[in-house]
Amino acid sequence: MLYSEKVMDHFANPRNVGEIENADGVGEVGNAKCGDIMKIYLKIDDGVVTDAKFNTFGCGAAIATSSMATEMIKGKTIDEALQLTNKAVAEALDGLPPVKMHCSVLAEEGVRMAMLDYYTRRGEVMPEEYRPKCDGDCSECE
Amino acid sequence: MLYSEKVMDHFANPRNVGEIENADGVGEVGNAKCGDIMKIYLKIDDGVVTDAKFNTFGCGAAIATSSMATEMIKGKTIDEALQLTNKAVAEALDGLPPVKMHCSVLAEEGVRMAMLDYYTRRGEVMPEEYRPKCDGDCSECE
Amino acid sequence: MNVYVDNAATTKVSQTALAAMLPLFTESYGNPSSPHSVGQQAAKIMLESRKTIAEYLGADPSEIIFTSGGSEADNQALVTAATLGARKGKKHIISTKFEHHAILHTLNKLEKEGYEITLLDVHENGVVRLSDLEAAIRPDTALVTIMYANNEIGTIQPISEIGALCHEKGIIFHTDAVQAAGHLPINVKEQNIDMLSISAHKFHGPKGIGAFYCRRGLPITSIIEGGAQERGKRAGTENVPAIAGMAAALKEACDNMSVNMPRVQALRDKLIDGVLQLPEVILNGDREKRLPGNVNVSIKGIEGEALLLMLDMAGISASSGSACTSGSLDPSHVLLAIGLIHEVAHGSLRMSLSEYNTEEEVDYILEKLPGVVTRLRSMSPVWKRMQEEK
Amino acid sequence: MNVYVDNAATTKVSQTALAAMLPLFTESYGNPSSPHSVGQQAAKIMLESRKTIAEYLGADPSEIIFTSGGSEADNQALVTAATLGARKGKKHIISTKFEHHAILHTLNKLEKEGYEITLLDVHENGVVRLSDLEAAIRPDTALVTIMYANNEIGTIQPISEIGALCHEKGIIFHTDAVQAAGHLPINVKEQNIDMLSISAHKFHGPKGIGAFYCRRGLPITSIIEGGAQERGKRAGTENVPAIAGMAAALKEACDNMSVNMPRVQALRDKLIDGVLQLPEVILNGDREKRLPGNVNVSIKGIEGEALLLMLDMAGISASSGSACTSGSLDPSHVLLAIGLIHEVAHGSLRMSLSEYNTEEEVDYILEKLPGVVTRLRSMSPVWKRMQEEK
Ligand SMILES: Cc1ncc(COP(=O)(O)O)c(C=O)c1O
Ligand SMILES: Cc1ncc(COP(=O)(O)O)c(C=O)c1O
Repeated sequence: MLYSEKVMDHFANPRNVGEIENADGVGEVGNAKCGDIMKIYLKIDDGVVTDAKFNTFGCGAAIATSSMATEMIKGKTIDEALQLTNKAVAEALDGLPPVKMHCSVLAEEGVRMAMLDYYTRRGEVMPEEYRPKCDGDCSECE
Repeated sequence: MLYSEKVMDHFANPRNVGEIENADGVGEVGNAKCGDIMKIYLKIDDGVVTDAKFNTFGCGAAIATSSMATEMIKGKTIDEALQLTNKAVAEALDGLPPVKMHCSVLAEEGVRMAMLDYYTRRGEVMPEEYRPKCDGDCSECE
Repeated sequence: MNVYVDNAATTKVSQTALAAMLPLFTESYGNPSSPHSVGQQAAKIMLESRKTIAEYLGADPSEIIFTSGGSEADNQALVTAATLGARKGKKHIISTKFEHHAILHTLNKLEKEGYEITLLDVHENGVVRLSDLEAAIRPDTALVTIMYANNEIGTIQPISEIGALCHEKGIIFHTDAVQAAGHLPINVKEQNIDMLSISAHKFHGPKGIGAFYCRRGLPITSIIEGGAQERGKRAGTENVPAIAGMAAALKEACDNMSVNMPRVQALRDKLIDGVLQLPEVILNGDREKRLPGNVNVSIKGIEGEALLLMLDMAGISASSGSACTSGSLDPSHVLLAIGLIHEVAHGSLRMSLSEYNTEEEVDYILEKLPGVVTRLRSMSPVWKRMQEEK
Repeated sequence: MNVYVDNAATTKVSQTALAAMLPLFTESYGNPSSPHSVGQQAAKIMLESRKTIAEYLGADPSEIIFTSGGSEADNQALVTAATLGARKGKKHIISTKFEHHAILHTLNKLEKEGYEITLLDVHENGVVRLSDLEAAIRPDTALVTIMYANNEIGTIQPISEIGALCHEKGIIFHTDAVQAAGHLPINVKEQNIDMLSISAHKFHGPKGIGAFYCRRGLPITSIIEGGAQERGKRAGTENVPAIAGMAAALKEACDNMSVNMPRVQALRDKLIDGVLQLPEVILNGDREKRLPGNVNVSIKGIEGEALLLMLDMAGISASSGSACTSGSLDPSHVLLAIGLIHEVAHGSLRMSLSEYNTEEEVDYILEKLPGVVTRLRSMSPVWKRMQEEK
């Protein structure tokens, strides 16, 4: 199979699909030209991610990584959530095909982009190391 | 099948195999280098081929054409026998694969070579047009 | 229900083709080059197969070379024509922007070797215009290679007319007929085709076998050197079972074409009409000049691979020109060639029917597709934006 | 009785291989590039097959490219190595006089492109000498290609030693293992092999499929351009049924090698001993360094094709290096390479056994052969002359 069972489960039954009204942070990465756009919504209370949702245009892996990433950061502190790596997302999904690893990068960047929005709205400065490295436009990387 | 039924019949049950003691004409064409040697023996009485025999080292087609050619000239006058063409031999065998047509040439030349011997033994001159054109060494032709 | 509508990718082997193949694996398994009867049985079957294939293409058996498939046939055709051209100092080749990669990548290779390549536009409808071709022809044009029917959007090209124009100008005409063979009538003589490629697995024959038709009088360049098989033009022990399977499949497809074509076409039209009922869906490629079994639509706001996976979960096997299905960055060059923007190209869905499909299956697709589309659109930020922008 | 002893030409497909293939024609018939489950079933089988084949060659799955057979694999290996050599300014290639035509004709082509070719002698016994190889190596030698075992006379070459010598000198070593695979142990790493070609139909797998092993780190040149199959190194929809059949056949042959090899070898030795009882018969090729199933003799005074036909009438399928079986003028280049004169080469008879042959069959051959030989000799002017000259 192209994807692991875990990926297929998160694709077929994605967790946290939707938008959060009055989100505390929203981030969008990727672009339709590349075929993947991920939009992450965060609700943050007292430094804890109390809710996370997503909307994704993209392939099976893009949807599954969105689902898994939002799932993984829910209930976590901001610091913990920022430490989410694409590798961790991929591992939690029992791996991704090599050509699909960029989807996990997108998920990591999506979370960070939403966090950046959260910091910005509060007028705070996001720690340099966690700032999104790219906007998910793969054609700039590869 | 590579060969027609007729060819296979003349190969499996060749007619006129052998030598003629005190033959009136003997001719050998071809060479072992090319993989085909045909030796034709003729008994000629009153200008008529009363017997014809052959010995052949060669492929299925070489044996079948020897068999057919000797069969075709038996009972014929010298003139008739000399008019035997390779085409006629091949046709009588219901055709030969293109790569095996040279075997029928060998048979025609074999008969003529034996006739040349007959003429020579009698101190006569063989009509120019029927003289063997080659000794069957195909490497000289192709 | 399991519905296979990816027949342009590959087909199920027909029972007729399989039956032709089976005895050749374990009974008449000889090497056709062997003079003994086990070999000659195989040689005989190969000869008959060659005759059958030639007959159904309107060619002479001596003009058929067996290859390992459509790609090899395409490669050999182009290399052959290029070699012939170079001998006359002609090094210009005309093709189209939406050929199969077996053509385009071989043209790239030839370009590196000093050939000049012109790729014709296929316009919005995916059909080459004769006037474009005429304008592109130069005194040094050696070859025109234009596919008979496109593999993604199914558009059929004006092959006879292209051939006639080429012959008028003394140019070799090759057509990649991989998608056409067994589905559309072919007659190389009547259609002015000098070279043609087919691949058995596209018409219910086996994989790994194809044929290269090359008009008598055009000396063939071999791309696999070795033994004297195929008159020295294609080395390698002949794949007799597959050759017999290809002949049986081509015969079956062509003999039944007059019945199958209208039936498949009706299914196609029903499917197209049904899918176009969904909002923001467009048909890719000309509606009329189209393979009997080809449906290709862009479903805006969603991405093709996700669509395929969801359809797959519903038992439907289809295809997409989305980059995500291939792991590359750009979506199908075919969809870009007909002018689609990237995001729309990403949302393409190809359903390619064959005579094995039924109306029930089409109904099933039309029942399942809307839900899948709605579901994916409901989580798509692109779709939401499109709705907001209205 | 029907006795097939032409297994070096091609073999009967084993039941195991056939069973592996059958479901892939009509059930898991998908295109392995398709993301849907019908396609992914095929992809999975292809992956497993690749692993199996790699394992039995001592290679990594990523080092295996599927081709349409031994000839294509040989062509691709040589073109790849030549391309790599040219990049470093090395354009000298060493091979032997008795390689298969898939090698020799590709070398001819490379020679025309400016490569220099040295063909080593194989001496009377049909075995390359390391000292000859060592002497032929030059600073600009890019590639040594020497077959593992010869297809006509069955002689086995000192592959590991050749490989070691090549590696010492930084030269790529390719071996055409088409006759060896499934019959002799192969381990590319232990035997210092950089590139290797196999063909399934020589070990009871299907025709039309082979593999090209190319050591990681050696960039492969593709000879069939097109789709991204085989990591872009070999275009064309993969022949999944045949790939599965090849894997099953290779596994079966290798798993049973320790049992089959001594058994086939014993049959071979019995057959050789029996045939050598006939007057004026010589064994071609080294008696010891010999494929387990290969018998090749020259029967003086008779011509090979006639012999084959007579044996065929007795139900025995064998082979000959006679020119007459191929319609060419010269007998086998292999037999000439080991120094046979033309007339003796014309009288050669190859009987290639496999694990499917029985002792009963060998007895049958030994019962029939003498009569056939006597019959042909009795009408042979060459034989008569030989007798007279005594
Ligand atoms: C030694 C050797 N190399 C290469 C080949 C070519 O293999 P194929 O005919 O499968 O292309 C053969 C057999 O024909 C062979 O015996
Ligand atoms: C139009 C076209 N040309 C060539 C090919 C290549 O054929 P194959 O994959 O059999 O080599 C295909 C299919 O893959 C095709 O659709």
